[in-house]
Amino acid sequence: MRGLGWRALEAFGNRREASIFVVAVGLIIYFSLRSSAFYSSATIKNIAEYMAPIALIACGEVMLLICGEIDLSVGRVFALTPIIMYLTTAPEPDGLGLPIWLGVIFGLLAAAAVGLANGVITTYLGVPSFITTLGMLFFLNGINLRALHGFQVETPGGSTFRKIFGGYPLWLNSEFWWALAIVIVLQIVLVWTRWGVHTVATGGNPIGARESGVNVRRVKIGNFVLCSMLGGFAGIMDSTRITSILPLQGGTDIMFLAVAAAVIGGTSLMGGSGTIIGGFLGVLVLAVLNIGFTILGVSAFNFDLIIGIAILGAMILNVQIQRLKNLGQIGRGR
Amino acid sequence: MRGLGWRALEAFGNRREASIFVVAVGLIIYFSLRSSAFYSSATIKNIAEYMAPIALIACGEVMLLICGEIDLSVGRVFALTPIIMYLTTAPEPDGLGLPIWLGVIFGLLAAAAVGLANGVITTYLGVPSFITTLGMLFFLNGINLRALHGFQVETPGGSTFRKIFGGYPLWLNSEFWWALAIVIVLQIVLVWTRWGVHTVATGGNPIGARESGVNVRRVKIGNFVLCSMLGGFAGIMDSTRITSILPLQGGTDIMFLAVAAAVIGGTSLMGGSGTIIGGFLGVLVLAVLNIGFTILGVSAFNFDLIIGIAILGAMILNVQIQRLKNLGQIGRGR
Amino acid sequence: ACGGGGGNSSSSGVGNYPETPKWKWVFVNHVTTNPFFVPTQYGIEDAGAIFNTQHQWTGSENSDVGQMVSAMNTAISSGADGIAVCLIDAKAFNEPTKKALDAGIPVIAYNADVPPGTPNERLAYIGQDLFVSGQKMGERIVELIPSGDVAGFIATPGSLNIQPRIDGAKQAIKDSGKPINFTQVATGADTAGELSKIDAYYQGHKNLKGMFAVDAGSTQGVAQVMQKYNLPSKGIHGGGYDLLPTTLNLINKGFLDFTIDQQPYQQGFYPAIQLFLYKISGGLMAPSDTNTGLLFVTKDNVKPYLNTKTRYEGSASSQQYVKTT
Amino acid sequence: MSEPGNGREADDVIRVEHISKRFGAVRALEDVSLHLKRSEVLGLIGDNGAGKSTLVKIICGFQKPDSGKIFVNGEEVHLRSVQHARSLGIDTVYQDLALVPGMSVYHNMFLKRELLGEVGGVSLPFLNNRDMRKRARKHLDEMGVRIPDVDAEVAQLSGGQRQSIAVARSVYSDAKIILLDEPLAAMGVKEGALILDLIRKLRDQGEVSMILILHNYAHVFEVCDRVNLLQHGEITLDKPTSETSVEELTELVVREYRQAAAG
Amino acid sequence: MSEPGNGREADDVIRVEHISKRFGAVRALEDVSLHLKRSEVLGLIGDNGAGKSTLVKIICGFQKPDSGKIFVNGEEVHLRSVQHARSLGIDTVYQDLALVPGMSVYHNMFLKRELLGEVGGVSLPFLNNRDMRKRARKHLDEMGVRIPDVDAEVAQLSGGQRQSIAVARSVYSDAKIILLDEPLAAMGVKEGALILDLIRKLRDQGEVSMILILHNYAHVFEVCDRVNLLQHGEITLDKPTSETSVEELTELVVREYRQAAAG
Ligand SMILES: Nc1ncnc2c1ncn2[C@@H]1O[C@H](COP(=O)(O)OP(=O)(O)OP(=O)(O)O)[C@@H](O)[C@H]1O
Ligand SMILES: Nc1ncnc2c1ncn2[C@@H]1O[C@H](COP(=O)(O)OP(=O)(O)OP(=O)(O)O)[C@@H](O)[C@H]1O
Ligand SMILES: [Mg+2]
Ligand SMILES: [Mg+2]
Repeated sequence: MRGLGWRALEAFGNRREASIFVVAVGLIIYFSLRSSAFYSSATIKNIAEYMAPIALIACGEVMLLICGEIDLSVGRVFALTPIIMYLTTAPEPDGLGLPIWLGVIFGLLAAAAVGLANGVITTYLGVPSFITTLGMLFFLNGINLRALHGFQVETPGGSTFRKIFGGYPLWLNSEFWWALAIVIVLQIVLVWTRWGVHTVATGGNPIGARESGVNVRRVKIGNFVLCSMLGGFAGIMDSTRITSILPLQGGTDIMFLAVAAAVIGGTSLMGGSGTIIGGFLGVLVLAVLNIGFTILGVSAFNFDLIIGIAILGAMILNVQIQRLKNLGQIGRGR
Repeated sequence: MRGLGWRALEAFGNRREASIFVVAVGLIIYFSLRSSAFYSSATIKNIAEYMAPIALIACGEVMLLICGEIDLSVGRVFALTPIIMYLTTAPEPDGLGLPIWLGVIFGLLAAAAVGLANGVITTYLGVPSFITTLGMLFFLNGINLRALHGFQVETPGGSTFRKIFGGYPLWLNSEFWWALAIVIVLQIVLVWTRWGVHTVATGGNPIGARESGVNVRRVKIGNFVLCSMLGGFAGIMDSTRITSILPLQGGTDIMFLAVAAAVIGGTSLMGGSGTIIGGFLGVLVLAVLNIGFTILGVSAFNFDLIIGIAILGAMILNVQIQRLKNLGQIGRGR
Repeated sequence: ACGGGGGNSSSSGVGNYPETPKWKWVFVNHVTTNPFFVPTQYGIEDAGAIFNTQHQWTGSENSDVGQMVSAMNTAISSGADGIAVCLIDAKAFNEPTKKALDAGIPVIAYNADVPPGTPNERLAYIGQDLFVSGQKMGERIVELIPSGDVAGFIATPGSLNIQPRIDGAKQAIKDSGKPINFTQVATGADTAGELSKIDAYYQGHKNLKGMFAVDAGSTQGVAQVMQKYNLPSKGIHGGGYDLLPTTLNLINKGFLDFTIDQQPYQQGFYPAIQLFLYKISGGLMAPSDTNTGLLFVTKDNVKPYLNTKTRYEGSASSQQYVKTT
Repeated sequence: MSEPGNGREADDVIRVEHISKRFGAVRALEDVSLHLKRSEVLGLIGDNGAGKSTLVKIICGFQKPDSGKIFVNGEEVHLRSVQHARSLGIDTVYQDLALVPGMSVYHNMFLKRELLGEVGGVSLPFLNNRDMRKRARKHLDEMGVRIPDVDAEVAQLSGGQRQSIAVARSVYSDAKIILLDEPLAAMGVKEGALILDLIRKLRDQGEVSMILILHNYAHVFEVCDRVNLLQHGEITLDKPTSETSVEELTELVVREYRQAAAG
Repeated sequence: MSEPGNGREADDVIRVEHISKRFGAVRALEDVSLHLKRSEVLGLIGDNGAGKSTLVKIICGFQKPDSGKIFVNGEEVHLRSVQHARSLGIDTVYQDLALVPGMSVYHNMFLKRELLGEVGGVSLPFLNNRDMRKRARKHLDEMGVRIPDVDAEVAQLSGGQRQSIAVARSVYSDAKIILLDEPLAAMGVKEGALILDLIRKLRDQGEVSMILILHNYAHVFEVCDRVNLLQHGEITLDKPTSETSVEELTELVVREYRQAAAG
C-alpha cells in the first residue's frame, strides 16, 4: 500500500509543470550554494520585481499561443498604457488633468482597444497574427514616441495609488502579488471554465472546434484583448515602480521574454496546449538565471554567453525529465 | 476560345504569390508617383542593397518554417561569420593571417556548425526550436562581443574578393545577384526536388511523414544548417558592403524582418506551406516601404507609425486579393 | 510629410540673407528614437526656423550601421542639400560620404566621429566625442574614489552609442594608475530589468566603492539603488549620463554624485547653422570642428534642471526663455 | 426524382430544396432536394465523392450552399453557423470526427455543452469535471467501448475508440435531429452492433430524427426507414427500405461502374 | 493459442514472436505471436482497442515493441525506423492514412518514392511531376475513384477519396509485404469491391503477402486465406478462412459482450 504522501507526490509528478518546477528549484539551489548574497531577502524581492511584468505578459501570451495566435505588439502596449494614463492625469496643457483612476481606466481601455484591433484584423480580415501584431508593434511605437515627443515623464499618482500598484504590501512588491493573483485566476480559467476548454479546442483543432460549434473568432479576439490588457496593466505598475514613463519601455524585449517563458513552461507555439503555471515557472527560471548570474558578477561580455548556455542546459534537462516522467504514466508512445 | 495571353495570365493568377506580387507592384507605382526621386537608378540600387541580406535569411527561414521550425539565432550568425572570417585572415596576433578564401570557408563552416547544433538539440533532445535558437541567440552574441572585445574592425579582403561579394556587376550590387540566384535555386529545390517535397511533408503532417518513411529529423537538421549558412553568407557579403565588421550587426532585427517577409509572402508559421518566391516578394514589399517613406522625407517618429499602418494595409489588401482569387479556382470552401 | 522642420516660409530671404531655396538637411542618426537626441532635434528645428530650412531625422533605431548607410544613400538619391551623420563606425561611412561630396552635398559629422587619421572626408565634426566624454567621467571617478571595486553598468554591451563611453572611462581609470578595479556589467535593454540587475549586482558585491552607468536607464537604476540602500552613507559614489527626471531628483536629494549632460541641443543646432553657412557661401565658409562640451550636473547645479522643463533638455516641447534667477 | 416532402410536408423536420454547392471547378451538389420526416431514420448512400458529407455540412450550418432553401420544422432558415443549427436542435457526427487530439476524452465528449458546477441550484461558472467524467465513462460503457481512461488524451486512442467518442457526443446530446456521417466506419463488429441498437432505441422513443450516411448496406437495412442514393451530386433514388433490397442498391451503384469498365 | 510458423517456417515472410507493448498503464499487446506465409493474405480482426494497429505499427518499424522478436524472410530484424522496414520490402496503409493535407494528390501518392526525371537514362535530381500525375490518375481510375484533379490538395478531398490515395500508395508500390489497416473503412461499396479485386489480383500473382485489418467479416472471407482474432492484446484464434465462418467469428466476438451485458 502506497502512502498518501507518495500519492500526492505522484499526482504532482504527473502534472505537466513538474519538470520545469524541478529545474527552477535546481537553479535556485545552485545559486544559493554559489553565493550567500543570492539567498537573501533583498534578492528574493529583486527576483519578484523582475518577474512581475514578464509574468503578467506571459499569462496573456500563453492564452494566445494556446488558441494558435501570438501578440508581438504587447510590449508596446506595455508602454502605451502608462502614457495614456499620464496624458489623462497631467495638468493642462500637457494632459487633461483628470484624476489618476480615470487615467488607469483610460489606459486599460486603450490597451483593450489595441487587443480588439489585433483580434478583428486577424480573425475577420484573415491576416496572420504575426503580421497583424508586427504592424501594430510599429504603429504603437510611433504613437508612443509622438505622444511624449520621444522624451520621458514622471509617473503620476498619489500615495494611495503607489501603494496599490507600486508598494510593498506583505514584504514583496504589490506588482508581484497582482501577477501571482492573475496567474492563479487564469490557471483556473484555463482548466476549470468553458473559456479555457474552448481556447484549447480552438488551438488544438481549429476546424474541429468550429464543427463542434465553438465560436473560434470570439475565443481568439477575447484572448487578444486579454493579452493586451495584461500588458497594459503590467505597464502601469512597472512605470509606477521605476517612477518614470518612457516611450521605448518594454518593446520587443519584454514580449520576447514572455513568449520564451511561455514556451519554456511547456506551451506549444503550434497551439492546443500549454499552462499558465508553466509560463509562470518559465518566468521564474529566466529571472533566477538573470539575477543569479548578475549576483555572481558575470561581466558584461560574458553575460549573454553564459545565459545562452544556461537556457539551453535548463531546457534540455527539463525535456529529459519529462521523458523519464512519461515512461511512468500513460505516455505518447514514441 | 480564350487567347494564350489570357491563359498565361490565368496560370500566373493561380500561383500563390500572385497577390503579394500585385501588392508590391502597387506600392512601387504609388511611390513612383509620389516622388520622382524614387523612380531613379540610385533608389533601385538602394532597394537592392537593402533587400539582399534580408532575402538570403528569409530563404532560410521559409524552408525552416515550412518544416515546422524557426531559427531566431540566424541574425547572430550574420555577425559571427564575418568575425570568424576576420579572425582567420587578420595578421598575428589578432588572427591567424590566413588567406581570405579560407576565411570565408571557416566562416561558413562555423555557420553550418551553429545550424547543426540548433538542429540536433531540437530534433534529438526535443527542445522546441524557439528556445534552442533563443539560447543560441544569446550564446552567439556573447561569443561575438568577446571575439571583437565589443568593438568593430575593418572587413578584410582584396579587390577580387570585393568584386565577388561587394562589387557592382551588372549595375546592381553583387550581394543582390547572389540573393536572387539563391532564391531561384531554392524555389526549384522546394518545388522540384525530393528535399522540397519532404520538407513540406515534414511540416504538413510530422507523424504522417514519419509513417511514410520520411527521415523527419534529417530534413529539419538539413534546413537548420541551410538557414544558418545563408545567414552567414549574407553576413560576409554585408560586412563587405559596409566595409566593417560589428559584433552587434544583424541580430534580432534582421531575423525579425526575414521571418516577417516569409509570412507576408504566404509562409505559414504552423508549417506545411510556403514559397521562397513569396518570401522574396515579402522582402521587396518591406524594402519598398522603408526606402519609399524615407525618400518621402518621413522622420523617425512618424516613420514607425506610418510603416505600421502600411504593413497592415498591404497585408489586408493581399489577403483580400487572395480571397477573390480563390473564388475563381478550386478553393478551400469557406 | 516631414518631421519637425518648418519655420516661416517667407518669400524673401531670412534676416539680411538673400532669398534661398528651402534647403533640406538630412540628419542620419544611429538611435533615432533615443531620448538623448530629442533636444538635438529641437536644436535642428530652431535653427531651421531661423534660416528657413527643413530637415529629416532618419537612420537606425539601434545602431545598425547597414541601415544608416542605406539611409545616407537614400538621402543622396532623394536630393538632400546637406547631410549630418553620426560616424559611429570608423570605416563604413567613407563610401557614402565620398559619394555625397562628389554629388555636391556637404557632409558634417555630429555626436560621433571617426578616429583621427581615418580617411573619411567629412567636412567637420560637431559634438562631444563619446569616448572623450567617457574619459571625463573616468577622471571624475578617479577623483571620487581612491581605490577599490567599481562597477560600470551598460545596457547593451557593444552598442555604438554607449560602449565608447564606458571604454573611455576605463581608459582614464587605467591611465590614472590608481588601484581601481573597474568591471563592466550588462543590465539589459529595458529599464525595468536594468533596475533589478543593478540591485542584484550590488547584492553580490557589497564591497563596491562606486557604481557608474553610461546609459540613461542604467543611470536612473544606479540612482534608485543608491537611494534604496542609502549607499552614500556607506561612502559609495555613483554617477552616470543623461537627464531622466528621476536621476535629477535623486541627484538633488544627494543620492547620486553626478550625471553628465552632453548638451545634445547644440549637437543639432550648430550642424544646421554650419550647413547653412556652407551652402549660402558656396562652400567658402568651410564648416569648423566644434566641441559642444559636456556638463557635470551635480547637487550644486541641478536646481535649474529640476524647476524648469525646457526644450534645451528635451523635457518640454514648447519654446521658452529661461530667465536666470 | 426527388419530390420534396411528397404531400405530408408538415411532418418534415428537415426539408432541403434545390441545394447546389460548387468548390471552384467541382460540382459537389447539383440541385439536391431531400426531406427527413419526424422520428425517421433516413439512410444516405452513394459513391465516394458523391457529395454526402457536403450535404450534411450544409444542413448543420458548417458550410453555406451556393443556392437552395433549407427548412427546419417547416420554417425556412438561413444557417449562419454550427451554433445556429444547434440552437435549432441539429447535431452532427462529422466524418472527420471533429475531436481535439490534445484534449481529454471527456472534455471532447462534452465540448460546447460542458456541464457546470452548481451550488444550491445556482450554476457556477466552473466546469463540473467529476460529472463529465462519470457520464463519459457511462456512455462509453453503454456503447461497449473499452477506453483505458477518460482522462487520456484523444491522441492516444485507437481509431474506433475515437469514433465512439464522436458518436457518443451527439447521440447522448439532447438534439432532436442528428446527422451521422459514416458513424460505423472504424467500429468493430460488436461496437457497431451496439451503436445500431442505440440508434434504433432513439428512433423507437420517437423523439429523434436522423440522417445516417452509410457504406455498408446491411447496416442500412438494419436501422433505416428510408434510403436516398446520391450520385454525382444528384439524388437518384428515394425509397422506403421496405421497398428495396441490398441487391437493388448494389446493382444501382455498381451498374455504371460496369458500364465504365465496358466503355 | 498461437504456435508460430507451425512447421513450415521457411515460408513465413513475417514471423512475430511474443511481442508485448505497453503505453504507460495500457497493455496494448500481450505476448502476441503471429506469422504471415509467402503470398498469403492474412485477415486480422478484433475489437476496437484490441491492439491491431499497434501490432501493425510495430511490424512496419514505426513503433518499437517492449519485448519480443520480429523475423522477416526468416531472419531476425531489429527495425530502427519505417525506412528500415521499407528497405525490407514492407509497406503500410495506416489507419490515419498518413497523408499530408496541404500537398497535392500525386505528391502524396508518391511520397518517399518520388519519380525523378531522366535524360538518356541518367536520372536527374529533379522530380518528374508529369509522370507522377499520369500514374496517379491511372491508379485512381483503376480503383474507380473519381477525383476532380490530381493537383488538388488532399485537404479538399472526401474521406473515401483520401483513403483511396493511401491505399493506392502502397498497393501500387513494389513492396512484397503490405500491411493494410482498415483499408476499406471509408470506401463506398463500388470502390471497396474494386480494392478487394486488386488485392486478390496481387495475391494471385503470388508475389505479395498481405496482412489485412478488417471489421467487415464479409470482406474477410472474400479475400483472406487465414484469419487471426486479436482480443485484449492476445491472439485468441488462428484459422484458415476455409475452416471458419462469419457466424463463428461474430459469435466469438459478441459472446463476451453478451456476458458483459449479462453480468
Ligand atoms: N473544401 C473543399 N474544397 C474543394 N473541394 C471539396 C471540398 N469539400 C469537398 N470537396 C469535393 O466535393 C466532392 C464531394 O465531397 P464529399 O466529402 O461531400 O463526398 P462524400 O460523398 O462525403 O464522399 P465520401 O463517401 O468519400 O465521404 C468531392 O469531389 C470533393 O473533392
Ligand atoms: N500512442 C499511444 N499512447 C497511449 N496509448 C495508446 C497509444 N496507441 C495506442 N494506445 C492504446 O493501445 C490500445 C490499442 O490501440 P490500437 O490502435 O492498436 O487498437 P486497434 O486494435 O487498432 O483498435 P481500432 O480497431 O479501433 O483501430 C488502445 O487502448 C489505445 O488506447
Ligand atoms: Mg463523406
Ligand atoms: Mg486500429
